[in-house]
Amino acid sequence: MVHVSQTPVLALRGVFKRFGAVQVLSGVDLEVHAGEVVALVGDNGAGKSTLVKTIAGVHPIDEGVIEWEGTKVDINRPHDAQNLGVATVYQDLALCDNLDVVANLFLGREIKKGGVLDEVAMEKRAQDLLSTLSIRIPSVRIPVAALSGGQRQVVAIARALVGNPKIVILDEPTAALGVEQTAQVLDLVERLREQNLGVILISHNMADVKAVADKVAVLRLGHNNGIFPVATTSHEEIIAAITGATDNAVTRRKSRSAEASK
Amino acid sequence: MVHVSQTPVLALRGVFKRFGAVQVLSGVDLEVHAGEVVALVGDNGAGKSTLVKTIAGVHPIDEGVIEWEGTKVDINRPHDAQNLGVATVYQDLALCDNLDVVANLFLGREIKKGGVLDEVAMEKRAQDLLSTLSIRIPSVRIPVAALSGGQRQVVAIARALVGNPKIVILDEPTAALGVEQTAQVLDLVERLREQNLGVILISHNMADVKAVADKVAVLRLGHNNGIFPVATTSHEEIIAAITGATDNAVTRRKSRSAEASK
Amino acid sequence: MSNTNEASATVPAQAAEAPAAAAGAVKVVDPRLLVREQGFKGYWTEFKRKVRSGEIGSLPVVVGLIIIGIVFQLETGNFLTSYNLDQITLYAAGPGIMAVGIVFVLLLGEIDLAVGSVAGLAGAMWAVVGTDIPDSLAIIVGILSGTVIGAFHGIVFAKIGVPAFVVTLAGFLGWAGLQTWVMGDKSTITTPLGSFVRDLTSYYFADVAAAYGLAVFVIVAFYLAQLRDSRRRKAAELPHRPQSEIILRTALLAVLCLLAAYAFNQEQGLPLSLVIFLAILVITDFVLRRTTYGRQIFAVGGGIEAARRAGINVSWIRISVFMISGTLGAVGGLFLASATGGADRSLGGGNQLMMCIAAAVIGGTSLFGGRGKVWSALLGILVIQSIVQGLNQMNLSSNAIQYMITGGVLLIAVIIDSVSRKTQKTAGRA
Amino acid sequence: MSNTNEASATVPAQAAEAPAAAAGAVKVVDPRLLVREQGFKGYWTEFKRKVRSGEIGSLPVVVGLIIIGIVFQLETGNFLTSYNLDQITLYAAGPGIMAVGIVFVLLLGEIDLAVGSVAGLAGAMWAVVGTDIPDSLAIIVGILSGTVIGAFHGIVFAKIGVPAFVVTLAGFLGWAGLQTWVMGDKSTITTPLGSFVRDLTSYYFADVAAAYGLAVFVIVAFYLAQLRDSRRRKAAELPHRPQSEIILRTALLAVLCLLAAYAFNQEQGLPLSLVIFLAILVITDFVLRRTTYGRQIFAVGGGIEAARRAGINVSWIRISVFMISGTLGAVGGLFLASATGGADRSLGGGNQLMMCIAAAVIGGTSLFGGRGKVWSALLGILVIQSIVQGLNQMNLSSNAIQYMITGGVLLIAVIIDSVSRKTQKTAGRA
Amino acid sequence: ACGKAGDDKKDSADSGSKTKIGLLLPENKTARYETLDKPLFIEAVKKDCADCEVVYNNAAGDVGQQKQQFEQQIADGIKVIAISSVDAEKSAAWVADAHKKGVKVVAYDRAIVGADAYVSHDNEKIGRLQGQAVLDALGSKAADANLVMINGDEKDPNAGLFKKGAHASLDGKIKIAYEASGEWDPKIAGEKMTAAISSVGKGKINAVYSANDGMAGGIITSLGNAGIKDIPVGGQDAELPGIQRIIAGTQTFTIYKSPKQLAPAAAQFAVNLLQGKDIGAQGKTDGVPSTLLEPTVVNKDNIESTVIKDGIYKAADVCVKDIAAKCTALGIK
Ligand SMILES: Nc1ncnc2c1ncn2[C@@H]1O[C@H](COP(=O)(O)OP(=O)(O)OP(=O)(O)O)[C@@H](O)[C@H]1O
Ligand SMILES: Nc1ncnc2c1ncn2[C@@H]1O[C@H](COP(=O)(O)OP(=O)(O)OP(=O)(O)O)[C@@H](O)[C@H]1O
Ligand SMILES: [Mg+2]
Ligand SMILES: [Mg+2]
Repeated sequence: MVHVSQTPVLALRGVFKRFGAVQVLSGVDLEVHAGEVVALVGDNGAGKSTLVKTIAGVHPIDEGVIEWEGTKVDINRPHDAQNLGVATVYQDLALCDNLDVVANLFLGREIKKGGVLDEVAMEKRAQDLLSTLSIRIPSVRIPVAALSGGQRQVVAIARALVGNPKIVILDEPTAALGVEQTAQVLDLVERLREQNLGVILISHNMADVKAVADKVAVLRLGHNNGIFPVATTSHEEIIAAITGATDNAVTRRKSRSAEASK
Repeated sequence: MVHVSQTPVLALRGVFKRFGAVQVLSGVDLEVHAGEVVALVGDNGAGKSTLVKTIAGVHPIDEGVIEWEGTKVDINRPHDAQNLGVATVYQDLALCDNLDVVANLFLGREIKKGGVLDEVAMEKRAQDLLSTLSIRIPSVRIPVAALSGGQRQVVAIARALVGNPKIVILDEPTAALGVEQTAQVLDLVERLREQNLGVILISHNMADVKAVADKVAVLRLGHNNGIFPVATTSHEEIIAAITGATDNAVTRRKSRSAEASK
Repeated sequence: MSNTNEASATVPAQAAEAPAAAAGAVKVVDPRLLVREQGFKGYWTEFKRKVRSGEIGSLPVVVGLIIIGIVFQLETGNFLTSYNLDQITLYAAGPGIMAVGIVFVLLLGEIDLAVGSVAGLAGAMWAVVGTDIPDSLAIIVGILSGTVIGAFHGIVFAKIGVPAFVVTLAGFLGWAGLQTWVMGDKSTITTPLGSFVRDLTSYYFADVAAAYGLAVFVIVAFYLAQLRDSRRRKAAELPHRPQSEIILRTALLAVLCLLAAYAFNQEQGLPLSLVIFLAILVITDFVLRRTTYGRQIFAVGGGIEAARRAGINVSWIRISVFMISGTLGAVGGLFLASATGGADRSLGGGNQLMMCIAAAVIGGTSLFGGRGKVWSALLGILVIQSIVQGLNQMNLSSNAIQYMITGGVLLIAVIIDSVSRKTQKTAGRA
Repeated sequence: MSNTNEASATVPAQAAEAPAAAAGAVKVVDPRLLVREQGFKGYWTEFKRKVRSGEIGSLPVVVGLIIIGIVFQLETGNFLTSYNLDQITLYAAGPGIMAVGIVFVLLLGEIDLAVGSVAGLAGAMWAVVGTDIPDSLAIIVGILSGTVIGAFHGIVFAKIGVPAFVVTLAGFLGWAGLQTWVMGDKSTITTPLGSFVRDLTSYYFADVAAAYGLAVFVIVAFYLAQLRDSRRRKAAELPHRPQSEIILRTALLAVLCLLAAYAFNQEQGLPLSLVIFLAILVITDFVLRRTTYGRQIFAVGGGIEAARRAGINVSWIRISVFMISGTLGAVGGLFLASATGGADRSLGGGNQLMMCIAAAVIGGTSLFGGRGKVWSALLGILVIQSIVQGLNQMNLSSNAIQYMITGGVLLIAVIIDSVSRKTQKTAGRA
Repeated sequence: ACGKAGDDKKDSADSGSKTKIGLLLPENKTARYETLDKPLFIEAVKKDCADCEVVYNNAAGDVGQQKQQFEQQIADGIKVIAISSVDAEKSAAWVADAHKKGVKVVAYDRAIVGADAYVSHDNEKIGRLQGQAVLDALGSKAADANLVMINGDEKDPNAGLFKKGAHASLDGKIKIAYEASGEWDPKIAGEKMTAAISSVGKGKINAVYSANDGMAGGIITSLGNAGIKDIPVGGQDAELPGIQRIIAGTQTFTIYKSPKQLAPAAAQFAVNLLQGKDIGAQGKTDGVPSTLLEPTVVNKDNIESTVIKDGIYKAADVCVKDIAAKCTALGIK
């Protein structure tokens, strides 16, 4: 495992967030160090995406503190987070459907030459970026609305790599990806760690989590429900923390299939 | 395994589909029998969702034949497919963001009493349906725009169960689901098979595919690339058919991790 | 059709027949949902929370209406009179009915710019054919001309794919031209004495019992409907309104209705125009909220593709909504003709269209589809017509200033509304 | 700001420094993409495919324009004259420039209903202050009043959250009122003799060389730009236009430009109004397609939330776009004043607004944001102005019929356009 | 209309047409321009000059459109244009340009500085007549009567003249309790009337001045709704509904500006200008040779001798079922 620094790059302390009549996050804590991959897991609706969005500035927090490299910061809009060095791949991707792949990749960080957009350079870079992620796309000049689910997801991931982030947040990045592309993304996560970036990875796939994460933070109904080092925790322990019970649909299903195969 | 009838419920023969300058499907064949779970797999952009949309009537086919219980049918709009008995869960979910959960679940198949919407009955049914799928939702009267990714996906799946389909198509139904919900959906697929329905399941998760599917149809760059019985085919064979090569990112990643653990 | 739907919907085969699944079932409702405390303290805290997070529906507009009333009363000294209430109702009916049609179109996320011209044309048709055929037939011809034009708009929009804005823009020009052409060499055709159109804005149910009777009927019907709904929900173990809240709401409504009835009885009684306008509101509201058709309108407004995939006939919904808007436009046109004493070449022209759209929007119907209710037409037109009447009464030296003030007040009304909705947005309910 | 962006964007640290990943790389371009065959046969098959699937851009409008020309020529016998071309250009400049502003707003998916009133107010401001201060200052005052109003609309819309439709609707009423108020007791202020505003539509570069010179300049600039782009793409191994296609396009443009230049020289020479209109088109087109700012406008029009998350300052984009639209509205107002001989109380009123919006939409700019180009303002206004001129010339007995025909022709123009786009939609490129 | 475009235009531009006369009318909201002025003008031209042709355009209230039409006619080689301008001040500039090209202009109904001839009813005089008619209708009660004035559209310069004239005869002789612009729109006029009733009080309004008959329609409907009857209401234009209301007794008077006189006078000027004859004006207005026609106040008593006699309306059209009896009583047939 890579060296982990003392002050975390990003720390959340007691974060609360409410939407209308729903208290989504209640006093959540989280720390991410440079060169560390933190997996954030939890049941559907646990509040993972909401937590990520508060970090990314999409929804400002109601209460609590966000610290960046040890100092308290206010993140009120996505621009703030980007300036700090947070790159985010959202679960809903947040691409501009009417723009083509190149324009989406560089949105907000266009390559310019003498103040004018340098389309040629951007198109070239786009092709390089996408081929690193093993994806085939009919043409990089096609509007993203015409792409398949996986292709869109890859575009969103590639977007996060343009620029110089210190922390990369990936909200279920491999949900729509094929086996090969998933492998490439896991490789990518490992490369990001090697480059000493902090990574927050949200995933429902325990195999992926165990493959790349250093520690696993579990969220349950908007509360922290334990932080586990990956190396020393079993699959079952994590799932029990997620569902809040050892008897759940997963274990029941397992035992049923075990019986059936007997 | 359940009894499989002779004429397939649904058969595609030589289906072609082009979008603008992209030939997405080239002569695809597929058969689904009652009581059979067919997994449709393939790389990102292989054309799986497009194939499903042609069956569901979202995009009419350019060439080829669709047969329903042995006779040729024309499917030009979603209504046609629904009348035949096709229920579809789309990859992009296709929910009406402004309507609440109940309204979305029953859209197009509202429960009525004396010609007037019976909101009470619908709300009750909605709660039952959702609890079968182990999902917590702040309130069934919340607009679906306010739901988490997984909650939305469960609503879309539950939608497909209202009505009396003969074939259920699930396009990556568990992509956004937690471990427990995924297990419930797999259970559900098995229950559908027991009720003698045909199921088309698209998934990138080989474990899930192997757990519930009877046969696996592989699509590659818009062509058929083999149909494999699940029982007798290995993981590696399927992945090789998907990526079109035995040397791919997945195997490389595997061998790397194997070396590392040595 | 309704029967098959009912049948298929009541058979939840797979899910219901699976006891195994029920074992793993969880309660659907999230434990994090904040619930209201019991008693009146509960109402108050919930009300405060709602105001803070902007879920207050039409409250800002109602408050705006009250402020407008008070300001004009202070300015003119005789604004809050029963005569003015009567007159505002009278002039509001026509544009209000047109605004109801616009609400339907807005719910689809589209716009109907032709509604004023359709009103004018319908008035002209009625007046011109009315010289030759019986009045009742002429009225039908006038209204049907609106329906046909609406169908035309709808077909060109839904089937050919021309943006509704453009179709109705062409209609805005074209039907106004046709109106002039239909009127021929007459610039005004006075409403004949016996015509029902004359009654539309001049007939009153003079009997004192009429106004009070209607008021009581509305109150009782409201109470019973609420009560029945609450009972049914309770029986089905769903969240329901407590008795106390129902009584509170009914009481508020009762005060409003009885006050209005009293005011009308001070003048000539219950105006027929109000009865018709209310009937249209109640019917359209029922259609939108309680029928499959209404549900489908909302669905199309929320997302065409999702609606299409749910098997909804999007084209038909679009065409029918434009037919409704055309029909209501024509009905509104007859009210306009009634209020001005006859059909004329400028009927439905000028700022009429803008006022109708503004009414729908001020009342809270979204321009982007899928959100709104027909009552917003009532609220909005009351706001606008009150401003017009008040400013007219203030007798400003120049119409230029009057226009500026109208623009300004409209803006302020919507700003208040938007600010409250903005809170709502940051509270995550966009 | 542009510098930092450049710096950060050119460092693809992670991806580029990872040789391991490059090993598994695939060619990004999909093998299923159908490519054009070489040679002219290739063009033809591709053209046929594009027509079938509706990817033909402005072709329908251009064809429509040609049909309109032919029909009126057959009807009146003297429609296709250089005089008419000159007149159409002259009257098209004002509304055309206003339509450019509307294109910007439409790209955001919003609408500016106040543009006509702003034009009228700007004309009034210029005329009224022009009686006291030098003409050039007065012109600046007029134009700036448009900018300020635009900023006001933008701020109320972007910061307070009032729908743009409503803000500009209020503006539509309010500024027209202010215009009348500014004009005071004068109903018209005739343009003073020496004023530059008079020149706007009456100055001609009479020298034959001017028109031809401009034409040649445009042709050469177009050719060089295309050539350079193609070379750069070729050097970067990206798909590029072959030399033959560039020459074909340049030749088409050349024929058009030289014909127009010839026609203008038959009359009084190259009109100043055309030069200014073209300059505005070229500049705005450059801004939209070649700058970060333009890209951001498209992004906001395509999806506000996605744009916001990309770190774009959505409020600023909105405010600035309304400022542009206000400014161009004001400039258009001066052209209108110039064309009619002075500012008056009804300047910019009537159907002016609808015509400008129609121009933008007919030219192919989407009402739903994110799709369109400024050239659509040129094409659209040419269509509309040709119809107006042609109908005037046909000397119809009644204006009613003229209105109806205008409405009808507009509709047909858009129907052609929509039908072609419809094909596109079924071909999956919505 | 065929032939080669280019030549056609050049010919006409050089020599000019000896037979074409342009007629440009301002708007089409009121019916009179298209149903009376235009046909009467054409008829009169034909009478004076058998092979003359009238080229007609209507500007629909839009100055820009009218300028375009004006220039188009000049470009088409027309040498005499009769124009009723949307905006008289702007037209003055066009007339100056037209003169440079040898084109003569007849100002029709609305005065234009620098025109070659001018025919009109005197608008200020109309206002004075209207005011006087109100006073006459009230008789001795005028001194302490409350009057409501609904004027025309502020944007229309003529409306200003009517208003000025009316004030000239009313000011000081009656109390003007409420005054506003009805924008020439019956609905707006009606709404203003209700506001006036509300402000002044129902029983306290003794007379209403309406600048034209169209608005009078809306006003009378409002009065009826408020139950106000039998007070003098006056208009202008002698429109058919106005005449019918006078017979029915809801309106008191209207002003009759006979296009019967206006159109032929203008046509005669135009033909004379075309043929280079002396135009035969009665006098000069602001330096322009002019003929000013007398408007007439029409009330119950002189309907028969004015609009019916001139053939503007047929008695049968006026006396429809509702008012047939009253017609007979007034002796209209
Ligand atoms: N805008 C909103 N308004 C109201 N409630 C919201 C809103 N957004 C999220 N919620 C609620 O907050 C809870 C948490 O949502 P969130 O998207 O963070 O879940 P998640 O952990 O990402 O789940 P998933 O794994 O399904 O993506 C859900 O119950 C959801 O309904
Ligand atoms: N509307 C469209 N217009 C043009 N191309 C399209 C359109 N829809 C899909 N495509 C192209 O068709 C191909 C297949 O897309 P499809 O969505 O069927 O893939 P998929 O197999 O479902 O992939 P994934 O696993 O990523 O969901 C992609 O290359 C995509 O770019
Ligand atoms: Mg999530
Ligand atoms: Mg897919």
